[in-house]
Amino acid sequence: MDRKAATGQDGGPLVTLYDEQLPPDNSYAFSPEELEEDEMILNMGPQHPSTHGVLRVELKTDGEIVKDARPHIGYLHRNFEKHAENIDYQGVIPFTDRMDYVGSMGNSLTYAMTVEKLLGIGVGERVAGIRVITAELQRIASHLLAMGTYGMDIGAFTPFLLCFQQRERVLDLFEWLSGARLLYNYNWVGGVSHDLPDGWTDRCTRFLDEFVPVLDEVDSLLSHNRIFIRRTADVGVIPPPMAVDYALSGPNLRGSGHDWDLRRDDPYLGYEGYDFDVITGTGEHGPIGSCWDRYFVRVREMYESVKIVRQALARLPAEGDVHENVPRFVRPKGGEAYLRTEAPRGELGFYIVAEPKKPIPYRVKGRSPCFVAMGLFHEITRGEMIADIIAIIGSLDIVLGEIDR
Amino acid sequence: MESMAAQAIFYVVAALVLASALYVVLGSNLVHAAFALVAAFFGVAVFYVYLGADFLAGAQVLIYVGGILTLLLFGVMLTNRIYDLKIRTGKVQVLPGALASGLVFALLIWIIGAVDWGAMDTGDPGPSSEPLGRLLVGDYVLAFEIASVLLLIALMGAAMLVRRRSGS
Amino acid sequence: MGGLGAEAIVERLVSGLGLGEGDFDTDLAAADPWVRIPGERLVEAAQILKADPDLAFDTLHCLSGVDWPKDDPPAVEVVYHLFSLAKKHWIVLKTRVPREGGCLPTLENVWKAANWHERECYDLFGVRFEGHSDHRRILLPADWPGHPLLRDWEWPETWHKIPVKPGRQMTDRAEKGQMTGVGPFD
Amino acid sequence: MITRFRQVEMRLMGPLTAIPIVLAVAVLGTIAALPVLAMVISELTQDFIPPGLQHLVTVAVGCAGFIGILALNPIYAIWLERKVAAHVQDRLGPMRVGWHGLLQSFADGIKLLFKEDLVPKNADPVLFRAAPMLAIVSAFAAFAIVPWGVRSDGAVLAVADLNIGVLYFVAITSLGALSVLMAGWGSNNKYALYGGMRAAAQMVSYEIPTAILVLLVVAQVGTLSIPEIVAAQEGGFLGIGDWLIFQMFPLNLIGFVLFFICGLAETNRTPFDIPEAESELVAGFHTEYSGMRFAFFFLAEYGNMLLVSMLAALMFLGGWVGPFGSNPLLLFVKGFGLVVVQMWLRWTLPRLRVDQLMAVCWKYVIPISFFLLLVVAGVRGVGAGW
Amino acid sequence: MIPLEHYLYIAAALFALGVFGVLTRRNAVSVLMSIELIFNSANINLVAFSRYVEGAVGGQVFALLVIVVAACEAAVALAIVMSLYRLLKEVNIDRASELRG
Repeated sequence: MDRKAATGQDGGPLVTLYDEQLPPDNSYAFSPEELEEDEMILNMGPQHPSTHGVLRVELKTDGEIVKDARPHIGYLHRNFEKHAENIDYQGVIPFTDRMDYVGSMGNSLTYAMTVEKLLGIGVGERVAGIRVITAELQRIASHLLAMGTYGMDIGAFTPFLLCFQQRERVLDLFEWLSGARLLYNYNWVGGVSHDLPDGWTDRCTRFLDEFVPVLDEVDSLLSHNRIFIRRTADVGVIPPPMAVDYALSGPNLRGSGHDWDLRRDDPYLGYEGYDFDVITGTGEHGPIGSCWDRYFVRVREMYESVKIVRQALARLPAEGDVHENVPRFVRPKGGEAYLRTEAPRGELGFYIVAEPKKPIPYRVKGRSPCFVAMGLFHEITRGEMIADIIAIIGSLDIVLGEIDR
Repeated sequence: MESMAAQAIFYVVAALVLASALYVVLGSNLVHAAFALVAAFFGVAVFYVYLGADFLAGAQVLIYVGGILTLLLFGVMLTNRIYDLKIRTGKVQVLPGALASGLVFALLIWIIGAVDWGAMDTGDPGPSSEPLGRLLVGDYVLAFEIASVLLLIALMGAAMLVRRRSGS
Repeated sequence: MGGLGAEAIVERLVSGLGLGEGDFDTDLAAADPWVRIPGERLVEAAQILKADPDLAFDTLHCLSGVDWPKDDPPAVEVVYHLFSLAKKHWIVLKTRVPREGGCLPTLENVWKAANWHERECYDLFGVRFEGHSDHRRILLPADWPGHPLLRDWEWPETWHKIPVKPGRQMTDRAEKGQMTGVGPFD
Repeated sequence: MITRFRQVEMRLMGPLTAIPIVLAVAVLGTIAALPVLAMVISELTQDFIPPGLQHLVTVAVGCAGFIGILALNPIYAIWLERKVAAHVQDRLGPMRVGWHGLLQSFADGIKLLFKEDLVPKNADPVLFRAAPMLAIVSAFAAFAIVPWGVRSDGAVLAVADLNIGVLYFVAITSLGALSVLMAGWGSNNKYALYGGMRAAAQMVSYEIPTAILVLLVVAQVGTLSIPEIVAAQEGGFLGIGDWLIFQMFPLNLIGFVLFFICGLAETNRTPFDIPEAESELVAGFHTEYSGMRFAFFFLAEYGNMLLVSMLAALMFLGGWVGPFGSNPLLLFVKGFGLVVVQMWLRWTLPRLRVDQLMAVCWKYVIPISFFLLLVVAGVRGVGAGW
Repeated sequence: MIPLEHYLYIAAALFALGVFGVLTRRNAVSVLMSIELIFNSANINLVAFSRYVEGAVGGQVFALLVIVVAACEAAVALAIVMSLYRLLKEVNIDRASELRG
């Protein structure tokens, strides 16, 4: 193939390099023939500023009204479950990091805990404390991203940068801890990869002290802004029964008013010993379960996470080997295990089937909360306006890496 | 009164108006025709300026270009499959139409040439907005009111017509 | 965690379905107690599990497929993790379908969350779900060859001439003097 | 540091902000000095030029001045906007090119000049190319009636001193809607089309309250000519007491705020920037534009910002009239001050939805402005013994 | 000084063009545009006569009223065109008689 055609200089797309005759695109849910008079198919994504990654939403619009919306996913699919069938148990952890890439502490934590359940081993108190601290800091970082980008989706750019500033400080802490800023590979089966460095806890405390006033400020700037409330309060309402029917979890479920949090109701890592509140949507503006409720649950959860981190830092044992329980070879006796934790975006679960005495898992399935949340997208977008689609996508707080896996 | 340059500009504008009007009735692309109509309206506004009707020129631009033309463009875009850019339109009965309009034109030209209009140079008319306003709420107040009522009724009627009937 | 114990749940389910001793399989001692029932009774079982006020399994938490090609008969096992928000208890429901042309009834009408999970299972395992409202692939392209999570699935060399086999495509193209799309001048 | 300033409006006053604000005043002062210079030149040459040519000279100087302003304005307005944004968002903004990033906009402009000039394959090339030009023409043409002062002999310093000045302003800004519609349709892009449709609907809707509020001023002053409107605001307490905004308190204050809101809507600024809402419509009507054509839309936008600000200053804030006598600089200070307010709003507020935008216009702005007009007209009528 | 006749000639030409458009165009929106041309030619005449013959602004009042009527006409006509389009999926004016009954 000559250079000209390959680079698309003749006006053709780059894909001519591979195939002149791509099959007719049968990935459309709506066909032009069955459109009514004023209807139009609008493709939002996969390259679009606010579909939070490579989500493609196919909209059937009538003017500004969206008659129907279908999400199309899979643009980021790399089938890590297939990879996991060829790698040993510890080796899967970096792959899990890449699921929810803005909250990867939670992923590796869940996976490591599932394998520990399979092996029947536990972790020491220090490791549990470190895991709680990192998980809650990760929740703060993830919710900051959700909050900031949600402001940007609604058109307010300033909260985005203020949130990112704080998120960067969390990432600084993680970088000091694990050497990486995004994909940490930190939680190992039976422990964590590095102990806390000297002075880390002081830095962490200082961050918490300085973070809360900033959060107050961003909150006052965005959450109770009249325009923001008007844009989000009556939009994308998930009634409580629908939330259960679609098995929503995490902030999305709590936004619909369900008082359910795994950390309190099915505690792990000693969460039962911490004092924190479970935040639920109250329907303060408009019906319960609206975009504003889901958004505000996240904002208030950050305050709770700060509380938890403070307590965890206070009671963290000074001494302890974080590699104490790390098994030399991970060879389960067989069987299967399913375990879920309260990740930033909802209940993340791993289902692992083990073959006896084999170092590699037989089957790993990741139950991703975003995938589940996207399943009800078409229900809550019907009859909304185009701008509301963006508000709804943002309020579900999806990460495409986790949906597509 | 006007300088030579002003006169030359007048004829240039006249040519522009006629050319745009020609495109409006002959051109095949509807959207282009609508934008050609903008040029025609603008030219007419220039004529008003030459005729000393400055308020009317402003009104012409405001209402025709800002209002009616935008409405027309919406009409063009909404009455077609919105994603075919090239909106074509055909013509019928070109020859009879040309004949009839040519006859009308010839008749008008003959009348214009034949009649003595008694035109006089009335000098610089000065600002027109004040006398216009006095006339509108004075001598012509009935016409003014009727026009307002007509506008209201037309708006309501239009809104009724395009209202989406439930279930259809 | 409150709610009923796994034993009571399985007992209620089995008696509700009227299954005999050999018709189902269960392991109550496992880390996650499970019960395996025949595929044709699936919808009925799901309805019992959801409607029974003591069981009240209101969420389908997870749906996974597991391929067992070496078993006799070779089958894909579909695993439903069910959870009750109201009663706070768990059960794992399993069922088996044949690997070739296997078919299960859809649970979409019981738990709406099943919709996307079943599409994913179809996409990656080739399990068909009868009565599904939108039975298309979800993650992979519509004309992707095969169902990749089956254990004997083979990587295709190319997909529409796009090299997809992991590993050597970049080096191969570089060796043949083709462009790799990497670097400032490529 | 950040914790000390709880509100964003406070942050504008932060210590770091001082430098750019001083800079901004200096730079904008330079721009504003152009018309002052023009005034001085025309004062000096007054005696040498025959009366027949005086008008021509005024026009020529005015044109030169305004073209200079309009060419420089976007460059420094963009720089200013980035600085305002940065300081609202607790960061520094452009700092590399030139001192405090002063030359950044020049660098960007040069970059835009050399960027590839794309016309999409399936676009309508005529409309696609014409739209940015129409946008910039409509923005610049409206400046023709903006006066910046009165010479000592009473001659108005403006490109054109029309006796229907404000009507001309209302009429010519409606052209902007056409250019946006043209761009949206000509791009052959659904997002652009949505942007164009939204923009046209928005501009046409907000033209109505704009016209009514202009009438509000006209009803009080009794003239359509802008210099006369300004002249009517001269005098009073400290030289600012007779500004229209302080008269018939609070009617004119409300009128001013509404006019400013309409100006925001007509220039498609946040919170009314739905035609180019980047989170939903990618970039709205200029999705497909790049290079110089894209820059033209920017020039038009910043020109329009300055235009509505200066018009608001002329009609409600006394134009060049102020506490230190009348001075063209004052007009520019007021105009740029309002531009800064526009920027501040943009970086603070979220965006309205399209139906809410229309609701704001038809349910609030139009009825209130009608009410204001009625009251003002009634008061004037009673005062005139009628 | 531009003579009155020149305005009249231009108006006549616009009028003829408008008539031609009305007679030959099939698209309803096109017909509407042609009608606007006719309105404009009438307006030119009104203003020109008021300037050159009357010497006052009486004619301009009528021109203003014509503009108002044109706005009404455009609104109503476009509404009808939209209804036509909803019904027939096209705006061919020859088929408008099908709207009867």
